[in-house]
Amino acid sequence: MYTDKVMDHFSNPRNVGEIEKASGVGEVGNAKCGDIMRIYLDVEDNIIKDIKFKTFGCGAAIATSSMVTEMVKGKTIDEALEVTNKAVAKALGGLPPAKMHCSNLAADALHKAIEDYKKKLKSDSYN
Amino acid sequence: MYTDKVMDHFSNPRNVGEIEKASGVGEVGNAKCGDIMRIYLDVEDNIIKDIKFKTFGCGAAIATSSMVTEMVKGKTIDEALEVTNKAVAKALGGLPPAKMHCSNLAADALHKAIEDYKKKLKSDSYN
Amino acid sequence: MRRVYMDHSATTPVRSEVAQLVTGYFTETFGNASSVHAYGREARKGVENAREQIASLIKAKPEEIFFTSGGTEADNMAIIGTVMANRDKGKHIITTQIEHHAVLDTCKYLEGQGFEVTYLPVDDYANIDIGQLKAAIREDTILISIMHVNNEVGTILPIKEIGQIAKEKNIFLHVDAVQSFGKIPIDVNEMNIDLLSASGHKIYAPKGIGCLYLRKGIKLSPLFFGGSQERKRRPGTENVPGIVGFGLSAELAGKEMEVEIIRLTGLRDKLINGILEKIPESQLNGNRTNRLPGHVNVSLRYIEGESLLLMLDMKGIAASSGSACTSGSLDPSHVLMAMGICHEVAHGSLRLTLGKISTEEDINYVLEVLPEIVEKLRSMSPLFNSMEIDNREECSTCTLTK
Amino acid sequence: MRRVYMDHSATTPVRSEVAQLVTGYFTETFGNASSVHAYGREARKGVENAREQIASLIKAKPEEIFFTSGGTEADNMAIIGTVMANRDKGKHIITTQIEHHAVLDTCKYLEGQGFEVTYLPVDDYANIDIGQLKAAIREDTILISIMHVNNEVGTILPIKEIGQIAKEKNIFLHVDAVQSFGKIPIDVNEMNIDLLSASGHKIYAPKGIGCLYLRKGIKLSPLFFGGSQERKRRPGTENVPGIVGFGLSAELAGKEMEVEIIRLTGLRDKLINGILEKIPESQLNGNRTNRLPGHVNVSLRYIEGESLLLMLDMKGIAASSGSACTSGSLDPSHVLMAMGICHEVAHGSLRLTLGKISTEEDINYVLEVLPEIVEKLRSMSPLFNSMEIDNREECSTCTLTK
Ligand SMILES: Cc1ncc(COP(=O)(O)O)c(C=O)c1O
Ligand SMILES: Cc1ncc(COP(=O)(O)O)c(C=O)c1O
Repeated sequence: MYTDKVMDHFSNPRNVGEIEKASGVGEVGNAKCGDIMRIYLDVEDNIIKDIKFKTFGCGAAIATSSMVTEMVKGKTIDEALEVTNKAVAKALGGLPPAKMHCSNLAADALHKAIEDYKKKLKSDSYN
Repeated sequence: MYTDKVMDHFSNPRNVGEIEKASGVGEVGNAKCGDIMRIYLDVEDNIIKDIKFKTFGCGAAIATSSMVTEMVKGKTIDEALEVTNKAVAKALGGLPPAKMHCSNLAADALHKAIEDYKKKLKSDSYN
Repeated sequence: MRRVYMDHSATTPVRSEVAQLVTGYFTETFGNASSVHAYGREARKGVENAREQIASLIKAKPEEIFFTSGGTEADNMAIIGTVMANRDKGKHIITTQIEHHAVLDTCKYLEGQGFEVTYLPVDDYANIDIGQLKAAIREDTILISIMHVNNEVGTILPIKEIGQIAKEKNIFLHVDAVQSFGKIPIDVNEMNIDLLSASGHKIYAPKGIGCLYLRKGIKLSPLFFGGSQERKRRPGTENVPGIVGFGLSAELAGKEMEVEIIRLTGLRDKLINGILEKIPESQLNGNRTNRLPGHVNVSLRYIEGESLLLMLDMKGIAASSGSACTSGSLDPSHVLMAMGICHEVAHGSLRLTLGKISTEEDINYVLEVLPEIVEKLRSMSPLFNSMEIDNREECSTCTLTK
Repeated sequence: MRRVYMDHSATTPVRSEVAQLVTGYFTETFGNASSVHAYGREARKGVENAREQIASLIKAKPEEIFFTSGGTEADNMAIIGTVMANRDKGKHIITTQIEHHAVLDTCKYLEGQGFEVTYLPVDDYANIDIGQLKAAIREDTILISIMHVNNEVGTILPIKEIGQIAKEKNIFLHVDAVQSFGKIPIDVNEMNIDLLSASGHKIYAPKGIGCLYLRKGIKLSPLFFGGSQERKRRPGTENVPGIVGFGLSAELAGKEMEVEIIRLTGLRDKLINGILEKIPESQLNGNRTNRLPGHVNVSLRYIEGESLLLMLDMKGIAASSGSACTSGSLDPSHVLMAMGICHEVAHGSLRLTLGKISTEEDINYVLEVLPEIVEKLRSMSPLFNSMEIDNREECSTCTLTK
């Protein structure tokens, strides 16, 4: 069902956790549907210095969350914005068709976190 | 499917053959339906001195033919008339339900042969 | 690695006595049971012997047993077969919200064919209310189809009471007994059951064989057409090896039932108690005592079933879940929903079903491994701790499907 | 006693490679293919591998193969499934008079549901006339269902020509390939076949497993309802052991086909020639060359099939007959009737079908035993000698069912 890469990220997920004073936080999904992904960013000089996630969901949800954090850690915000759900799935060697829609939302969560960061930044600068 | 008794009468049928100048001959069934039984009688003093059969048909048809000849050989005509298809089947230890109707006609053939004998007797006596 | 199979409600291994018998019918007694010759007659003997073995387990007559390819086909044959053949008598069917899809989807199909179906709701323990059943009966009700044991939560439904009512009202009663057959006692006469479905692979017989018990005298339209096998009720070359295997497994199940019920009930309760004790915020789904021996279903909040199964699997433990991810739909198990369990809790459900091969060591192993896994998954879950309170509220306002 | 099995068209023993594989799936790889855990995933792998093995034998795509419980179910699924799903396009079906009951009885059922069916007649060799097929096609014809090889007389029907016509006219073509699958080449694309039925137990796989090939894009209503197995086309827990066994037997059949065709054709012709030579008033039913390798059907006049089979059986020879007694009805085989063979001759028909386990010694043994048996039965027959001439005339005036 799942590729070895998925199983690796599922069983040894990278960057699990929270960031206390995060520069941005993004969440997608809802518990009713069985998937929630939350991503925490620590951004400095437009670079993702640290990234953590917390995910409630199936194997694919956890693996994509883990994968996306690895893909963008150390990257610039702009680079991170270019990462798509599809790219995450590809980096994992593919996902079962049934999982492509419902559980492949990690990039969305990341983008939401970046949005949140940008919003905060704006309000900061106006303060 | 068949009882041992049926198989015995089928594989070692008693009284197969024809009687050349038979006192009476009876036939039932037809080739289209897959069963023909013909019974030849040699009657003397109202007693069935000899009886032979020829049968085209399934195992049950052959076994019932054989059995009926055994049952009435040496018996009087009246005794023979009391033998029913059912009695023949019973003497064989029973027949599969599907065979009770289609192939259990030996007593009918016997009765027809007796009828034929009686008719001949009548016409003989009037001659 | 230790392997622990705890998914006996999904399927079972073929027991060795049965496997050996079946293999003999593969290579030696391989005839077509409809053939006249010795190969055929030997095969036929095996089939009729199996029919007796199965009939005797449920106190039916051999000629009331019709072999099918499994439980799904038997359920369809029972329901579609009776309502189509008795269409002139009425068009109303009563069933429950917690039936297997083999019953539910068949009823849905029949709704499209002009029949009307009442899906009885269930309580928190997945049990129906007899008063509601009585109230649902109409002049034109022709069939009641209610399962004996629910496959997801193990609840045993009151078939005897239901049978009494069906008999009084002169309505056919079909019982999906796929999960109870061979595991707890069934008496089709005492329980007034008119039709009953069973499946071999749930009781250590091969997959691909099942049967329908059809009370003598009840008209039934066949699902499909062909040769005159099974008295035209179910055409097609008889699956002789499957049939004899099913027969033997039924006989052995009957012999071992009393002892197995006690043994499996003990193991089950140890497992339930262990989980509820060791894992905080866990709950039992279904009833504590009115449940199939060997059947455990718990919800472990804040985590999702599929990832739980995968982690258990990595530790060699085979289990199942009512989470959406494993049901292949967006919603979690319709059974848990019907019981009023909210989505989040249903997503975190775990079914552990024991069987012949289960041992006390298996239970101990699960009780050792499961808490660690739950903790690991909860530590990843955004629902745990931080949102605990919120979520609880969200959950309690979950709209029930009832 | 020597035992000679010559009823391979009825069923075959499970070959040892397959029996071994299947047994492993009984006791080791016993998971439910829909389960998430390792047991389930291993089972799933076996199922999908088998789907590829079977697809590759007929040049189909794996996703075009749907597993069923056998040939009868596949035939019903194909015919009922397509006409119900394509009802809006028309209501006319074309088939032949010599189909298996799984097709004929299904068509009869559909006639009761408002469909119209043309049953094409056949010639003395059980072959259809392509001109008659063309003439039978109507504006509202939606399905042509014609068998590849007739099970009773072994005739190979011109499926490629039929497929050409069906394609030109945009009509679905279903082929009952239960007797040809794995025995002679099939290419669903070259032959323009849209649906095809096959059955495992005819090619050394277990009974209770078969499949339907369904060309991608064709709509099909399922015969029954339940889980989402086989993409909802055929619900019910997958018969994993049967499926993997069928897969392997298909693959092996493909590998051995070329050699087996030559070997079985040789044995067949030796048997036919021997019988016709040694037994007076015997005739071959069906075509001399356009017939399945290993398939023999002769009529031995003045005797009846069942008693012939019983006598052969006592000598250890397993065969079958188209006589009424063995068909379970009052009439002999509808196939022989459709070929214009009269009742008496049909009652004396004998089918001897060879397979993997058949040897030259088997043929010699039959040629030694059969003439004696025929003589014995003829000596009991009131049709022989005395009525010989009469009977011939009666026979020649037999009304054909055509
Ligand atoms: C209650 C119930 N009914 C019906 C079925 C269907 O049986 P099968 O999978 O043998 O078709 C199952 C099991 O899958 C079941 O648990
Ligand atoms: C031509 C043909 N079609 C269909 C079938 C039915 O197949 P099964 O008996 O596997 O259901 C058979 C064999 O019995 C057959 O020979």
